[in-house]
Amino acid sequence: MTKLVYFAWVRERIGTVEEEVDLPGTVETVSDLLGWLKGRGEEYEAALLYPEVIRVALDHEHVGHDEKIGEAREIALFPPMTGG
Amino acid sequence: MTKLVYFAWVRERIGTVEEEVDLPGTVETVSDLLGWLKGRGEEYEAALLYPEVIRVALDHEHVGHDEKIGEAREIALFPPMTGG
Amino acid sequence: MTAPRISIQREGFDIAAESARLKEGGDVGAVVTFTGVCRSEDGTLEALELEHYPGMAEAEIGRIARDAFARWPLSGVTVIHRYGLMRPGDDIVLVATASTHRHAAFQAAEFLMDFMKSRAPFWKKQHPSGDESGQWVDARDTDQAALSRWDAEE
Amino acid sequence: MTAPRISIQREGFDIAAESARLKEGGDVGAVVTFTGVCRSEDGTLEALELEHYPGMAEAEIGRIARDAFARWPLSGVTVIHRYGLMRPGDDIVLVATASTHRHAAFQAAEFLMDFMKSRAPFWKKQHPSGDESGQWVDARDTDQAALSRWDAEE
Repeated sequence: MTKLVYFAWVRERIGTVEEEVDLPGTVETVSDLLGWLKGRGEEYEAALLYPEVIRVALDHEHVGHDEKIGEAREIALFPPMTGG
Repeated sequence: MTKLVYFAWVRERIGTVEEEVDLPGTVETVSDLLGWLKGRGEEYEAALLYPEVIRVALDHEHVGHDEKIGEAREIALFPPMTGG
Repeated sequence: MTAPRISIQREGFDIAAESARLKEGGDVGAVVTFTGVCRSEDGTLEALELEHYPGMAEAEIGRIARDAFARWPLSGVTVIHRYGLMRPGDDIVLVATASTHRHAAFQAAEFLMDFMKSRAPFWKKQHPSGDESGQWVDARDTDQAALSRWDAEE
Repeated sequence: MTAPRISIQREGFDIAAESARLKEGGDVGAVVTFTGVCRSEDGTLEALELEHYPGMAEAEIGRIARDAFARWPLSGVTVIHRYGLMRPGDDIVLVATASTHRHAAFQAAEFLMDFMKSRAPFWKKQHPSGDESGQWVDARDTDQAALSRWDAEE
């Protein structure tokens, strides 16, 4: 099982703070994950309509979309940061 | 009469905080002033040995050595600043 | 070099206490602080909501701080970022740096802020007067561009 | 733009109070402070004596502050410079700037400090342990050079 966590408008659109999912073997990279999630329902499609703007962190580390998910236990999806 | 004020090691070498002087008509520029002062005694010569390093302000405004003294009422002589 | 002090907190911070703490870190000659303040947007903003990713926020800021230590001769770095609801005039973020030399302290503080803006996992939602649901602040290209100048320098 | 706050004083200053005061000057988004601190010079310094030229110090800092206002969109500038006897760890100078944007606040603070170093009429005399008469600090070429970069920018 992998924990998915969502922030800001990604969280609002999906309507969930976090969830545990069983990733299929076909999901190897971050990009695969975004494509798979998009097919899980209207809310996901709304949140991931433009996947290229979504930022992803594997176990608290920001990675690119071509990164392999590997053994990551917590995967976070969120919009570009606006802190500071 | 013109008021001369001295700071830091210029003050220490001349041995005076300030003095009133009657500048001769030949003293037109800051450079003239430094040359004239240097002839006023050993202390002045020690203070103004390297006149090029001496900074001068006319009525609180920093000026170059070729500046005309004009109607300045307070002339300050001091080493390069080391504030901040 | 001492370890950076990093705090993600709901409460405000005391810039004088943080500055004094940094002075204890070595033969400090310069302390630079940056305080990011909640703007009123010319009176239209009622509040700003700050969401963050606990755990990753500390980790990412730690990485940025270590990067600053590697680039400049610093004796201390402090980063405090608040979350929750802010009102206009409230402090949001503090970055403070201490060094023997002023240039290092200035450069490192500016570097840290540039990276905090686009890399620390925080998100701002504006609540204009009369708008309960609010709207998420868009990331700015200028903030992204501010990062790239650090590639060329040092 | 509000008038710069300039103070030449013997007493210390409160960085938090000065920062809070600057935030009142407009729709402030960024406050940058620089504090110059008396270094111990690796334990060899007992005290630092700061002499200044009353009247000209205020006038010259006022000119530098007005120059900063002309170059960057600032809502406030504060400069406090102490004189008298300082011990290692004592604050010597505070430069603080407020702006809507962080870049302006950072740049202006650094500009002000560069000019304070070489243009404000203050002189430092170091008193190493056991040396009563002390020695005047030499002006540094690097401080002079720091000024010239502002000619090319902005």
